[in-house]
Amino acid sequence: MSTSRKPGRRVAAFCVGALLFAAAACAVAWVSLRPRPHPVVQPIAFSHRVHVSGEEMECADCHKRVGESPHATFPPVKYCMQCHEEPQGEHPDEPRVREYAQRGQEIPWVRVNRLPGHVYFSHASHVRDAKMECAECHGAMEDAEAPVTLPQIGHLDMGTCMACHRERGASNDCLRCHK
Amino acid sequence: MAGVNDFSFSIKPILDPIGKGGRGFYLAAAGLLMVMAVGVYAYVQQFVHGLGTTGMNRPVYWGVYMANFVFFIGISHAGTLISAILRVANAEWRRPVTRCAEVITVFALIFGALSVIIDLGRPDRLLFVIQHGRLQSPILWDVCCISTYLTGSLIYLYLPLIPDCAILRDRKIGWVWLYTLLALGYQGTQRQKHRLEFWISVMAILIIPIAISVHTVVAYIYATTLQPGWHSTIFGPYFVVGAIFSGLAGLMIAMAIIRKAFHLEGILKDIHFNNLALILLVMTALMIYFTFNIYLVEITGNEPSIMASVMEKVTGEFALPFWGMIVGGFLVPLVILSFPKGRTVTGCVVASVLILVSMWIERFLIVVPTLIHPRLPWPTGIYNPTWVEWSVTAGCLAAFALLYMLFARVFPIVSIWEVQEGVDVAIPEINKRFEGYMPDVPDEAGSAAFPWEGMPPHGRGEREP
Amino acid sequence: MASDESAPRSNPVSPAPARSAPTQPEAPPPNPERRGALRQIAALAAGAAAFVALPLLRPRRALAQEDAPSPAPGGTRKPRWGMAIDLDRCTACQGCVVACKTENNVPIAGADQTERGRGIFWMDMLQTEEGEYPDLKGQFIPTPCNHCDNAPCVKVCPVGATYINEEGIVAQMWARCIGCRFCTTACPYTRRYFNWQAPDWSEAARHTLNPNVATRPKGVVEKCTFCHHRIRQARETARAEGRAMTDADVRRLPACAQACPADAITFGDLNDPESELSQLAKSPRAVRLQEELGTHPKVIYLREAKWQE
Amino acid sequence: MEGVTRRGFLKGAGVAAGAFLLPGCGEEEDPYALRRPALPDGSSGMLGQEKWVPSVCGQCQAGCGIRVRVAEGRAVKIEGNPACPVNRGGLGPKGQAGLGMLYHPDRILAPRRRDGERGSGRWKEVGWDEAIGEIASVLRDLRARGEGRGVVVLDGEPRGMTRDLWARFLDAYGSPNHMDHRATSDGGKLLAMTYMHGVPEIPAYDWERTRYVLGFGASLFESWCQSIHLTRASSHLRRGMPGRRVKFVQVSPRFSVTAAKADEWVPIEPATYGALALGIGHVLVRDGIFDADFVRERSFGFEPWTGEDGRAHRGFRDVLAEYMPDRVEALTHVPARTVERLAHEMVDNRPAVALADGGAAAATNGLGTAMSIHALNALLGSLECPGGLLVQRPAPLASWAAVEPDDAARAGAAAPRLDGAGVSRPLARGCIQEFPEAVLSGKPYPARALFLNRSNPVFSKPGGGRWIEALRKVDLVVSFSPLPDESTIWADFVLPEPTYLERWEPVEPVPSVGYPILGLRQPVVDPPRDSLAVGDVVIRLARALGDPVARAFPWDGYRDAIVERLKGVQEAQTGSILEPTTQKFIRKLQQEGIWEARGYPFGQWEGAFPTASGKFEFFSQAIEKRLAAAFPDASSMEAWLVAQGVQTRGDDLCLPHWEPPQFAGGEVDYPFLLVAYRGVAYAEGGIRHLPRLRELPSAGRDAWRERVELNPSDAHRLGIRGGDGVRVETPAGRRRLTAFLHPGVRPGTAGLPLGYGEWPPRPGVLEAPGGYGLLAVASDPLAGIFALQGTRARIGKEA
Repeated sequence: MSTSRKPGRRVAAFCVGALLFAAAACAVAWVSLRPRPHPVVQPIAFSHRVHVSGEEMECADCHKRVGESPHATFPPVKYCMQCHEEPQGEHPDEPRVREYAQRGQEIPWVRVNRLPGHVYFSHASHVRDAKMECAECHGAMEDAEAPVTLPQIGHLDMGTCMACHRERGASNDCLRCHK
Repeated sequence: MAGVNDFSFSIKPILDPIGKGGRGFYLAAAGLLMVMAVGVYAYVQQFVHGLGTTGMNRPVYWGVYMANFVFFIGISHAGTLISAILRVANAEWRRPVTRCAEVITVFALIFGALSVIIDLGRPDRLLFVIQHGRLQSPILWDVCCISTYLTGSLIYLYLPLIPDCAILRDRKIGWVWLYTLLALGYQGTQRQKHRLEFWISVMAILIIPIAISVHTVVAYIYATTLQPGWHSTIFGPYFVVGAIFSGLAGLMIAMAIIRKAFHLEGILKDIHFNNLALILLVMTALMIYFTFNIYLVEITGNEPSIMASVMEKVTGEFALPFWGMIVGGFLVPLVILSFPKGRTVTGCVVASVLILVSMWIERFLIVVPTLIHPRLPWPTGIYNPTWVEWSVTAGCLAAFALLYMLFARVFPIVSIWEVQEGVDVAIPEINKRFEGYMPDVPDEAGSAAFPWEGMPPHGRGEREP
Repeated sequence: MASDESAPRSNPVSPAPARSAPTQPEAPPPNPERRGALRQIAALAAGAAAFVALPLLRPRRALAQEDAPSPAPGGTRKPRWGMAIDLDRCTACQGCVVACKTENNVPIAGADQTERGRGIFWMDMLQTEEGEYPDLKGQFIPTPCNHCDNAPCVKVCPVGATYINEEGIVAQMWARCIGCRFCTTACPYTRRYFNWQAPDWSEAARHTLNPNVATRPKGVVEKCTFCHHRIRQARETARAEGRAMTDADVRRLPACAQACPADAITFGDLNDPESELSQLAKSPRAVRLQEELGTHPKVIYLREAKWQE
Repeated sequence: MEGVTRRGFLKGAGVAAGAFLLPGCGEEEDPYALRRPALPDGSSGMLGQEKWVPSVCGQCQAGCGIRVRVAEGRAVKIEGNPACPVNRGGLGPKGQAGLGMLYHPDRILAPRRRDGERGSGRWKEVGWDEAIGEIASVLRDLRARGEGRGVVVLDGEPRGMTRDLWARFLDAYGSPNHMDHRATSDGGKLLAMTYMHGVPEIPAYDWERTRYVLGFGASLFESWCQSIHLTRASSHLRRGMPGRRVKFVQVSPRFSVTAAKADEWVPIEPATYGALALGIGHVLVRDGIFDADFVRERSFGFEPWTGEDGRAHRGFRDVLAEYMPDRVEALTHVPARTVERLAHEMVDNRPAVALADGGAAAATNGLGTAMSIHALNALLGSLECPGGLLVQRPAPLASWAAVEPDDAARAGAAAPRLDGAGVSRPLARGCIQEFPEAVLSGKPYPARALFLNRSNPVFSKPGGGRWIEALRKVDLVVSFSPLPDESTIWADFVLPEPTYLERWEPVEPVPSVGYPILGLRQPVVDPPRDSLAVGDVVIRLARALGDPVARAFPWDGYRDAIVERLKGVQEAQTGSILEPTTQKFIRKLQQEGIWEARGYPFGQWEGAFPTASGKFEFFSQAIEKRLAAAFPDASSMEAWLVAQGVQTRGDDLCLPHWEPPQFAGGEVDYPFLLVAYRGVAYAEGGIRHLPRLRELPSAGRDAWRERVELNPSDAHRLGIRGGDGVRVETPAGRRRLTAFLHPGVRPGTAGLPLGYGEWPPRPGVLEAPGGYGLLAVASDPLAGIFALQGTRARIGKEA
């Protein structure tokens, strides 16, 4: 049998084949099993552009606690009502804001930007102490027409945090961010 | 010259079992598979529900699994280390023994490593050890040493297997494609053979320090902590001796079974058992010496935290296994092996079984009594291993036995070519070596100075231990 | 195959006929083959070396890195947190134990697990009783993690899941922990705890979870953090008020110290010679548990005194 | 959909594919997520929102101020309120564990009516109107039939607004049967204060300045009524004053935590504290080192005296003369030398105080014991002085307008009490432990309706299964409880009350600091959907009954009743909160959690002892009067005393005296004396329902088991090892417990920690669970104090 002539090659071929197969299997598994964020449905068709670019509002006007608390927080409906008590435009969703307010309900905004439960992140530390701009992480919200339905900070893994911390001379002590 | 096909002894009993199995084989395999299945089921339970399914707790954070780990790693020293030492020492009687020893190493090592993985709370994070490994941790030393040892033993098992695969390939026995693949085109040419032997001897030398390092670092896992009774300078050598001790016992049991099952009485002869038994005797004495050392020093030191665990063994809850181990595992084998009549196959098997069981107990008694008595005053710990731990242990043992059985059905369990080589090469070599030992003979005494010069090879027994 | 056995010994190099034909130019030039073998060995060695060296080459943990300017008691110097527990004040009420459990989301073990000795108490109560009735002596020692400067647990962790942070806290990153329990066995104080199973956070019990502390899954080790999240909070509060964190801010900061009705627990900065803790550490009553082991614990006990002592 | 597919795939393939290759398989999407329920209102607007709400702890009567951290709508942590003088920011394990009560999985969320046999555990939820209507109609019928006196309230609250409302209700309705639990807790101490001091309240102590503390069985650091306050105080007394350290001496048969923590532990024969106190008194008088000035000027009955009728009376000096240290040693097994030393140490380290506890006076000789110990304080001159024993000053709460009972109410209220207090137990204020026998015998009249206000007698009162039988016999049983318990099982109605973290209540703590304090309990989170404060139920019940009962309750609800009384504090314009209007006052009180008027008025001897003589009475004229009222002549009294086995006679009954204790069960049949005690974890209602208390590390591995503590030598003799199951039998019942070997238990006795048992309580069980089920009903014959240390037991290894 000619097979015995170059047995080394056969072994190599076998190994390479097995490796290729394993790699392919892993790739398929990764692609199909990888957790992917799915878009959420926001209750109101809120446009950041209209408010930020149009009305020249600041982020902290609505996300009030961004400079003092770990959470930037959603605005309660009473903030909306400061302007939308009277109709401001013709968008079909606008009256619904008033409906919520009249029912004494908060608008059930859906949170999209989430960190894992064992991570502590403080907006106050980053905004107030490190003087970071909101856009550095959240991007150009002043151009966003539609409400946010997907996490904006998709690539945020531990390496990203640590690289930025290293760059800015912030501590990379594990306890600083992990709880 | 080393033949792939021509042998001066009957290789039929060696080749017979290859590729087929009798009723006994299938029955045994079925039995082992069932035990394994229970073990796998138990592990799945443990994986899903956590280590809470075991009997471990605070402060007994380690238990049966860590005892298994040390035990299996110990058994693994049977083979490669022994065969390597014998090879390096040119002990010619080793030839039929080496293969079955080396196989034990590979499989025992696998289950040793597996025992640690089984013991992990988060086996899914196993790769963190490589990704985030800290070389300062004795566990990393273990990972390095064990993986090196496993690789080394695999190579060391594989190299001598090449010519035998070539034999099987050529004779078209069993899975020829496999043998063809593994034989790597070995034809037994002089150069191939020379190169093979070179690398075998390189591996034989390399593997000895690796093997010693493995069990030393296993001991370090215990000795580097501050736990009373573990924090001892003697632990490294003590573990190594214990490993060779239990490994030898394991090897003798395996050999006895193989000899019986494959009717290899003509190849694995009484003399092999006798010689191994002599080594085992030395190890028994060493083991007794070490044990005496450890306990004498601990007891005379009389440090309360250490004495708590020592007394737990001497008079407390573990007195029965402890004294059983001392008497049954050390003293009785010492007596059996001391007498030529005890160094028969039966005697060896009895002694080995006693030793093997005792050595498992010994590992258990290293782990548990110390943990039951931590340094801070604490209501004495409790530890009752659960069915999960026993099942997983049984499953590991069964899987080990099954793998060994399968190996023996796929590959020659006695290295055919090495035995043949003994006949071809070793006899003249021994003669020559022996000549070297003797006082120089003056030329005039004639060329026929040695009376055994012309005797037929089969009439002589191997005389070198 | 039986026929082969009788084959003459004198013909050692006799390949099987069917295969013999193509093996004629059998030996390729020796050099390339040897070089191949060497290359293989070299590759193997390199691989092994890489495997061994990889962990070494990784950048060291950020311990040594400069921290952002953080106001700490005593100026810019890094604090070294420690705790003093006055056994003369303590009445063994175990309020600290429950406070710690609630603050740090430590799970309730339940009847079965308690019986098996698997309860988790970041703050535990060690008790001993000696003697026979009526000549008895009893001791009650609240025992959190000692946060040793020379921590045996940190030395043995294979994955760096536990480390001593820049402020002296022996931290446990459970998200990194592989559950080998080497640290739990290495700790001479038995003050590290393993999650033997998934903690049972019933729907009702989940309401009480502190949002500032993560819950731990099964199979990982957890331990006292000196209420690190409360330190962080206090620091953020101080920063928001534009001042440095003072000894008064941290004196009763951890949940155990806060809860203690006897005021027996003092928390503070051992690097600050002015802190109350540093003063207590100088007391002739000050002892540390098992000092002889050289672990340098940062939890200082103040011995019980005698009447008129 | 994607998630489902993924999970499904993992489930099928995960295990087979190798657990090691797919990290995190079988776990939730985010393995690190802090798993917590959705926020109460489902809106993420509350993210990060939190507040601290001040309130008052309700796990015991001590009234520690607390602040509760409410994060995102959930109460997540309880801490001490630094503003509260009782605890100044500290909090014991019970208080910390309160969240377990709030978020208890077994909470009753709506009123229930029995739906099936009594004790079947089958319930039907009913509306409040329906429940109150039905109960009111039963009460109306009873009143109409003239059986209103058969309405009984077992009140778990010894003080407070809810208790006052119940008292008011019974006054207006017409029943004398308002029973509290004090006979089984601090009854002895209370009666000693009542009869000697003239103040019907337990004392407070000036811990700041005390220099010597002698505790008679007082588990100061465990279940003393003010353990947390005392823990603070002891910390201060030991380490708070440089160069000065107070000595704590603990006298008790069991080596408790307090004994271990004390500077000296004096082991003693159970139930002989009185003899020791008299022995110390003997030494004080013999050596002339007692406070002669105080005794001469401010006390009555120390020297022999002659009454107005010319009868000569014995004085306390005569009693003391009989208690030579040698005799005391024979009675108590405390060496005579120790008795002498203790007496001298107390005098040398004045101000010194002697404390009694429930445990000390809880014996059949309870009143004599409590009086003897209290008399020591008088001999030492430690009353109403810095570092001594104080009388807690009340907060100036306004009182409600007086009830104007009609004839029916007056008649009902004048009926004899069902528990025999003031009748068969002439000196008792209450005798709850003897109530079941009265119910079962139907004498002097049948009990018709029973209200259990925060009271679970089946679990926490002695007498074993007798309580269950009694509950089954009463026509209507109504239980107010946020959780099911052993008594609610036998009730007809279970009316859920908000827990102490969800309700309004002004709280006057157990006497602690001496000066007036008032805490405000307020809801930290919303109460569950359908619960009602007991106060509201009482008012609604009264309204449903119509006039004349309704007339006594002119308020719309409980809150109005509270506000009316708080007005008094605001109008007094003293203390820490001064506000012009009641509304502002209450708002401030809500923010502070506590009101206090610091400074104790020492040296106000005028009216300090509201007794017949206006002085501290060693010889209690109140007792003399009560006995005279109870027994028409000397011979009937003699007969009664003989029947009750009382050995003391004559004047000694009115003086601090020693009476040999009696025990239920003979020494031969029941060789062990049970030393029942409450550990540090004993919260209101026991330990068994709060896992965080059950699992305190001090309880060790047997924490979840009901235990009995044995001395190792006794255990060895019986072949019992630690952790073994043992059978404990007493004249009251039997129970299987787990043996716990404890060298601190006196040989021949067995320690019995109370408050343990099964949870949740099982319906239909006729045996009383927990430690109390083993205790026989034994009382001080005259004073009706429950003899906690009055039961003997037989203990054997369980086969």
